Amino acid sequence: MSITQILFWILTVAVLFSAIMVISSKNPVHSVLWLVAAFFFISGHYILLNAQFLAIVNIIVYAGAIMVLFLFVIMLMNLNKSTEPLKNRSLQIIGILSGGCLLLVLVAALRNTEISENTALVNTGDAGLIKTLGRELFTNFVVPFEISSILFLSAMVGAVVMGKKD
Amino acid sequence: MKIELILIPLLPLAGFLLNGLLRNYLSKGLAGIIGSGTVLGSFILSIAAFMQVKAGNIAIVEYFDFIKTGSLHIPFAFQVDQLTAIFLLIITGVGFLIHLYSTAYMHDEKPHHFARYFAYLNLFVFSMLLLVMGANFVVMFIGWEGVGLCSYLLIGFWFKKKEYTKAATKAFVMNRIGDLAFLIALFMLINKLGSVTFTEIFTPEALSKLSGFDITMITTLLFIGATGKSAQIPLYTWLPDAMAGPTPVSALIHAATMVTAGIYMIARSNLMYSMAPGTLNCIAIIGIATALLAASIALKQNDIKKVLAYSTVSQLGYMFLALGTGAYVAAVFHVMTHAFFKALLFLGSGSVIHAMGGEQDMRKMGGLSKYMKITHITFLIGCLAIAGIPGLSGFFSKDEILAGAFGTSPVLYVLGLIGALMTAFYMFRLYATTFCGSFRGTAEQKSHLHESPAAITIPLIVLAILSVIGGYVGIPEFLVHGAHTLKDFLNPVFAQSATELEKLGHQHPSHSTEWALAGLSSLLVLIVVVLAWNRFSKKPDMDEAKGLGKLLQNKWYVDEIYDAVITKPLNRLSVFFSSVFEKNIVDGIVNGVGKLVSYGGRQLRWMQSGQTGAYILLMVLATLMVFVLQFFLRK
Amino acid sequence: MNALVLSAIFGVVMMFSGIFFKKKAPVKATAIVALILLLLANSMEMQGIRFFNLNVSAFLAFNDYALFFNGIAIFATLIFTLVAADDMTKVGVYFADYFALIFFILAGITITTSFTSLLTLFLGIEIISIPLYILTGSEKRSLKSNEASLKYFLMGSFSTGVLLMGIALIYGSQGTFTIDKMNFTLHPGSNLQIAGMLLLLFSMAFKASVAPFHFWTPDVYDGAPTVFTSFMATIVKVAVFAGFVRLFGGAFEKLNETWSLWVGIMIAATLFVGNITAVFQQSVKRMLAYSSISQAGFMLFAVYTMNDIAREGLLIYATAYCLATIGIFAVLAKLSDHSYEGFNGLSKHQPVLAFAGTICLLSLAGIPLTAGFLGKFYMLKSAIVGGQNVALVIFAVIMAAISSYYYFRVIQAMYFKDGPDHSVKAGALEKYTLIGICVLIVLLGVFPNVFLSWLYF
Amino acid sequence: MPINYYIVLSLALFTIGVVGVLTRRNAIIVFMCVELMLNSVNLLLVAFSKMQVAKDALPVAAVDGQLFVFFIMVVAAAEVSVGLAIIVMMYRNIHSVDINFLNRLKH
Amino acid sequence: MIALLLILIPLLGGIITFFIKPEPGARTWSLLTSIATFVVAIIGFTLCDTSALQYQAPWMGILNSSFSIAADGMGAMLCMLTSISFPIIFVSTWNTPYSNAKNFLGLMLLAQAGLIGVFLAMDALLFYFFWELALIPVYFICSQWGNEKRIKTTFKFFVYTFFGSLLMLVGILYIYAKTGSFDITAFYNSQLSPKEQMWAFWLFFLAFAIKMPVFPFHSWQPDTYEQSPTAGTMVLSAIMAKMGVLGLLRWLLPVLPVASFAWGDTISTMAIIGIIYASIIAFRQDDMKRLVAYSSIAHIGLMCLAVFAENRSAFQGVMFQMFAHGINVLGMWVVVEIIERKFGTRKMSELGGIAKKAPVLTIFFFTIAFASIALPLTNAFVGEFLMLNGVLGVNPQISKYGFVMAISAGLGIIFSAVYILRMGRKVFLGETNALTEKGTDIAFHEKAILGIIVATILVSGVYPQHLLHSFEDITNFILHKSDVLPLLNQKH
Repeated sequence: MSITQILFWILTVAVLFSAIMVISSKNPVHSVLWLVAAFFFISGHYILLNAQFLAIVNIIVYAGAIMVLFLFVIMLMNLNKSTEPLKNRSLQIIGILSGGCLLLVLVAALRNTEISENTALVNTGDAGLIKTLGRELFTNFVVPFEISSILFLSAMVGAVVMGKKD
Repeated sequence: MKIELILIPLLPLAGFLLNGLLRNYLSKGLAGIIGSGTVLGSFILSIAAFMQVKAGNIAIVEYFDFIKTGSLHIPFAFQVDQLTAIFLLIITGVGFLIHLYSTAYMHDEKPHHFARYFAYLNLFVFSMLLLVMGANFVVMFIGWEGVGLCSYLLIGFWFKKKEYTKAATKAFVMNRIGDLAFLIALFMLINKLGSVTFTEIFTPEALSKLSGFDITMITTLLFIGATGKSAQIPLYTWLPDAMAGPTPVSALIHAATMVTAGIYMIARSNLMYSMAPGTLNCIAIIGIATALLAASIALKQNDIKKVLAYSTVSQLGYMFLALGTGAYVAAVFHVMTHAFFKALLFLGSGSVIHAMGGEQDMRKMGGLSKYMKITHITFLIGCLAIAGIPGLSGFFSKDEILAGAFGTSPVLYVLGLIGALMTAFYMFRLYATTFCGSFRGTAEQKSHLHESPAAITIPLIVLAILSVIGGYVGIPEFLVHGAHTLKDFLNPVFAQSATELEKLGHQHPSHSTEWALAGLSSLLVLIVVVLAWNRFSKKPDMDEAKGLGKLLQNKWYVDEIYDAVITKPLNRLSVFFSSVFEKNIVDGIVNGVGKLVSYGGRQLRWMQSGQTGAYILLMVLATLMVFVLQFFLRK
Repeated sequence: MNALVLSAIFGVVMMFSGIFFKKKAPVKATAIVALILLLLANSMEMQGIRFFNLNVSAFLAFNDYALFFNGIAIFATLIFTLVAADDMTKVGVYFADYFALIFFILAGITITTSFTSLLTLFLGIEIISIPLYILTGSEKRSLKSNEASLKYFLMGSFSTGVLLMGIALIYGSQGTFTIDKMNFTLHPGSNLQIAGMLLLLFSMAFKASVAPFHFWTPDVYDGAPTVFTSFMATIVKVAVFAGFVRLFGGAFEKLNETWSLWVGIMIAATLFVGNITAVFQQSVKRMLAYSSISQAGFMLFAVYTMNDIAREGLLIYATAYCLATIGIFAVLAKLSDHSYEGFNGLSKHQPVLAFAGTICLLSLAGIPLTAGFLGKFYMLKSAIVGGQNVALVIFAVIMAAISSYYYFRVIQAMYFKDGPDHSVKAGALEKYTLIGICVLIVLLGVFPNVFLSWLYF
Repeated sequence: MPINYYIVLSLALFTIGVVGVLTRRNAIIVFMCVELMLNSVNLLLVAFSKMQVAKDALPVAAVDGQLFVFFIMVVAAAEVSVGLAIIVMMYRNIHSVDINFLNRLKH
Repeated sequence: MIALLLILIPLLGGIITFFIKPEPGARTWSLLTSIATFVVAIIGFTLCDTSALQYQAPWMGILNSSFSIAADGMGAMLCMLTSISFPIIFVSTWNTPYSNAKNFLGLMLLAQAGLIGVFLAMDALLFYFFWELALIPVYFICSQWGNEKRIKTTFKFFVYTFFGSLLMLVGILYIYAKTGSFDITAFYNSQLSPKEQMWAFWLFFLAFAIKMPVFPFHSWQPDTYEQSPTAGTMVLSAIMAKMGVLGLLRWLLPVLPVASFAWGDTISTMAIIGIIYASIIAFRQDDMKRLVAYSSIAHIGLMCLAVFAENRSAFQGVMFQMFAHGINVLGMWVVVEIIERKFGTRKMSELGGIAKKAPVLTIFFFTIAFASIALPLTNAFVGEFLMLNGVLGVNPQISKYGFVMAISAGLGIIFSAVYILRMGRKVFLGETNALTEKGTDIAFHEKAILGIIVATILVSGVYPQHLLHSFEDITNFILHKSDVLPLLNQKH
């Protein structure tokens, strides 16, 4: 059992645990924090897969920017105490059950597929290095890159239209 | 020839159009002249045609194609042979007299109604002429329905009276039932033989193409048609009600001419019937049954016209008896004589009613002989004739029928004789109560009792003479040899069927037996006449009938039975269909589908609960289902 | 490419136009001019005149079909602007920004109709969706609008997640996002690609509001400001279908026998839910939402029977559907009362509106000699000629018969019933545009050749 | 690492996200769960991209996957900005972010 | 060219009518238009040769459909019926007030264009188009100018028929998928397998059955007739009902002969039930419109029955009867319309004794009445004679029950006498009552149109041969196309 495997298992357990905590904790603030934790562990997986760039971006953008944004909003609405009354049990049960079934079905379906014997190459390979990605991004992927600028523009306009008091 | 023949029906048609369209502008006199004049014209032409036929040249003229599709070819054609010629004379001759009579009888009507009356009458003559002149069944059928229409119009002539119009409708519908059978028979002929032209189908070769079943079927259907038109069981009940029409109409249509259409039709297709012994027997039985039934009802009627109506029915029964026993000549003969004396009787009764100011109940009459001589005499002659007193026309024709019946089976003869006796009885009951004894009407009626004008009496006289001498065209074989001129005249029409009947073994009784029969019947009739005369000339039966009498007075309750068995159920069914079945089943299903849809719409709302969570849940479940089916169940 | 770049630029222009012009009229004018230019640019590209010669083939391919769809979308937007611009002013103060967003959406549409890589498909759909969330919620005071916006956003982002998972699985099995490079082979254990394909199917179905993923549609269409509802229901939906056809006709052609069954079931379900539920509605706006679902069911035939008739038919159906729906929504926007009673006696007070509405409704109901009939005709034809099962077709026409029920209820209200005048005055320009729409619908219905001959330039 | 591990892991994450969406009523939490779903996808993509490397298919394939993840993050950021704006607006009006109160529009 | 004119004149005339503001002007214009159509029809069908009666133009080429119209014997006759009916309708409703009459008249003319189109179309898609084009205006007419329950009733009628025609569209498309063309000849040569025919048959038949209507698809009809304005009712019953029959003869039997043969007895049974059922219902109707409506169901039922007898006599009879029934029922409606306008009611129980006040009207009514119960020397007699003859003479290989069917259908003749005469008795005969006391006789223009109708009835009743002859070719053609006996014989 190599170190990477051990790390993998630890990270996996941690991710799943914090994810579950996200959806189960009463206090919104807590679930935000758990989500941040989950993102960190996912970044850990990225590093394990030698995708440093994504790992960093994930931490900066997600855990850093986005989650903080969430936190702000929640604070702003001072939902920090568990204001949420329980959703009626039956629906919850159904939700959990159907989710479980979905997982079961997907796993059962995808367990042995055409790629099931393949492996993901861990802690080697330069695909995930900033150098490679950067070159790709600004050469071949420039079109979607520019397109995403439209997306941002519209998001910006939207945020203004929505947020501004009138 | 072509022109003369088409003129015979066209003249009355012209009269119809003139009177009908100009009815508001014509004076009564003019209308009357047009009405009767046209008929007189066609009477003269008919005589001409008769002469032609007598000279032996039978005319078959084709005018235009009525219907012609593929192999089916129905021309609009006339055929004038001996049989037709006879009927032509009867229709136009008697018809003319009755037109003449009507000019006086209907004189109280408003001018335009007067004109309308003559228009209808002319239209009737026209259709009747089509009926007898048609060279094929379709043209005959045109006339056949045409006369039905006219009888409808004339029965309902006084259309303000609801019950009259009801009677008219009844007559038309009952005829319709017969007509349907007639039509079906036609279709069978067309589909089996491909033609409806008499000269083409009434040949042994053609008829031999028909199977026994077919021929029986066709003849029976035609006969059903005849029962409708000629008021036989079971379709006779319309005729007594038809007396709602003006009396001359009853005389012309419901005694002399239209009702004999059935007899004409069967006589016309005699060959076919001779080939269908089964049908013949059935006709004989129906005929005699009708004769007895109607006669029995007539015994207890008090309405003068009702009595005559039922007597007509029973006389028609005799004619069918004759047809059924294969004595076609006798049937035609009786048609002729009956036309004379029954028209006479009706017109006489009309004259009486005229004098009585519309009163028809003979219990309110009596002793009229003093007031109206001519009517009285002629009426008496009529009664004697119909009763079959030897020497008058009725005797000859009826005797011939009875002889024919005896030839088939003695039972028929006996029954026929009983019928004859009943006839004698009720006729003289009628005569006695009307003319003998003392007047029982109101003083006011009594005040203007008078003999009718010439226009009424002349036809009476003429018809009286005819009903006396009319019989001598057919003096039976056993009296004078070879004096049955009618038979000889009609021979070409019936010759072929005679041979057919030989096969069936219709033998003619020997002269000696005929002597016996004739003697017997005459004797009994005389006795009955005397009985009735004495019985009713003193005091008519004023008292309320009971027991059998009541049954007879109420016509065996046949109308009521029909009403209960056919009319009422149909109406109930109609109400049920329209208010229950149509609404709830037929339309209900259609609306039900609509309701179902909107119901479904209302039910599907639960999915659209407005809950985001629920929506997503449903989506997830759908996804789940698809995956399960796709990966684990679908191979 | 022309349309894509220009629409992005015009979006920015509109943003600033809001700052330069204080009045609304010039903004509107700018928008109209911009749209016309856009249309010209697009048709120029159809003629082969390209302003930008970049090699984008890895991500975008502007073939005729795509360009034609862009043309339809832009044209429809132009018409939409002509009839609905004034109503947009009632929604909120950010008049110019709405136009900016609309232009960005157009950019997204051009991407969605001409993607060649799942990445661009994803981006395109997002560029369409995100502004739509905002437009839906643009009536900030109205709770309905807020609610609709939030619902739309939550469910939309959820479906985005599903979409991405699908893409990921496809990538796992194919190792690429480029459609041309994929080659699917059906063999046991090829579940990865099938699962991915199905997930993509579901998310596309969601965007196209196909049952059982249609639940957002009635609520969102009902809650959104009427003008934007008409925009969403027509132009966006059509674009999504274009992408749908492109995806399943192109990439997933080989998996045909796998998905055609599910698509068939979806068609049936969509038609059923859409029509049956629409029958019950009391508000015309909501009825139209459901009717748009049922129309989607018909358009889905194009995906179901992947033949040329269907592709051709989708173009016609899209045009007809856009014209008619924009028209009827424009009429609806003029009314204060959106229930059936609101339409009572409209023919007396506003004959032009009533007439235009009638033509549009007839077209939606698929009455012959209108464009709508032609569309339905093509869809059914494609199904029958393609030899797909006739039972589905018969079911479809039965549903079409039912649809005539709720469309004609509006006509009845307008013509056969009397009522007070709920309507606000419609401007001359709008009226003329409405008449123009009617003329187009009828022309398209009577002489389709004129239109279709463009297809084979 | 066998690819299946990653598949199962990200599917598990994905499902957890779905369950969260299904069970929570707080709009923000629901939205966070969506983010979780997106991240599971990211993880899967990265894993696949490395699998492509292992299969030493054309190296660009691997890069594609990771760039895709990058774009997903971009979009996610945009979505978040808009989404939170909407939620805030909602909160302004009804002082709640409970999605069960979103039931004016139904049937 | 003539054929094209027949469609274009009413079409354009109708569109123009919408823009004629003053009511008298609109009325005159529409009347002139319809008369012009009539004149063109007369000229076309008497003087011109067949080449003038057909027209073909590329249209919708992209759908392999073309604008091809032609007038064969049947089409010509129905066009004549249509073009003679509309002037009569316009004149008879001349004094009937309509709120903004111009739309009413315009829609009427559009309907006429559609109807003529249906009768002439020789291309399946075109046929379908006109089929709907005829329906829509009539729907608008009926539900805008009808009686109080009009909207619901006519809407049911619309959805019902629309449903039927959509099914027909599927059928058309299905055959198109086999042949690749909508041309009628292509349809005739489409060799569908018996199995396909068996169900494709119903796609077409339902459309036609609902339109005619045949039991049990008739439930829309009495209500619609009752609720529509009489002008609309005239169009519906005098002409539109014939669309269904024409459909059977031109688009069903020759196209799907095997199925038509196989389903023959089923349909015949339905038709016979319809005849008797409708007649019995008609017995107790109090509303004249409903009575005529049910009688019309019975008549149409007979036609449907005869169509499936599939022999010459029956076909000829059906075609003749289409004309006859059109004219007669039109006359009936004119009378009903006049009475309703005079006395403000259609209830027989409230009327009576009109004969005294309006003898001319009475005479006309009774002539028409006797025509509609098929009295000889009226047009209907010829039709029913030939039809029943055909039914009884049906080839035993096609149906064994010819005799029974003929008799049970013949009951309809008896029943019709019962209810029609009942109507005549209750409305016209008897004593006048308070309502009918102030009745007057009809005006000149009404006399004129009724005169025309009666004249047509009698002329075509006394000399039907001319009309019958004009059906020869088409009859032979249909017989030839729908003949399945060779198939059967080779099978056995």
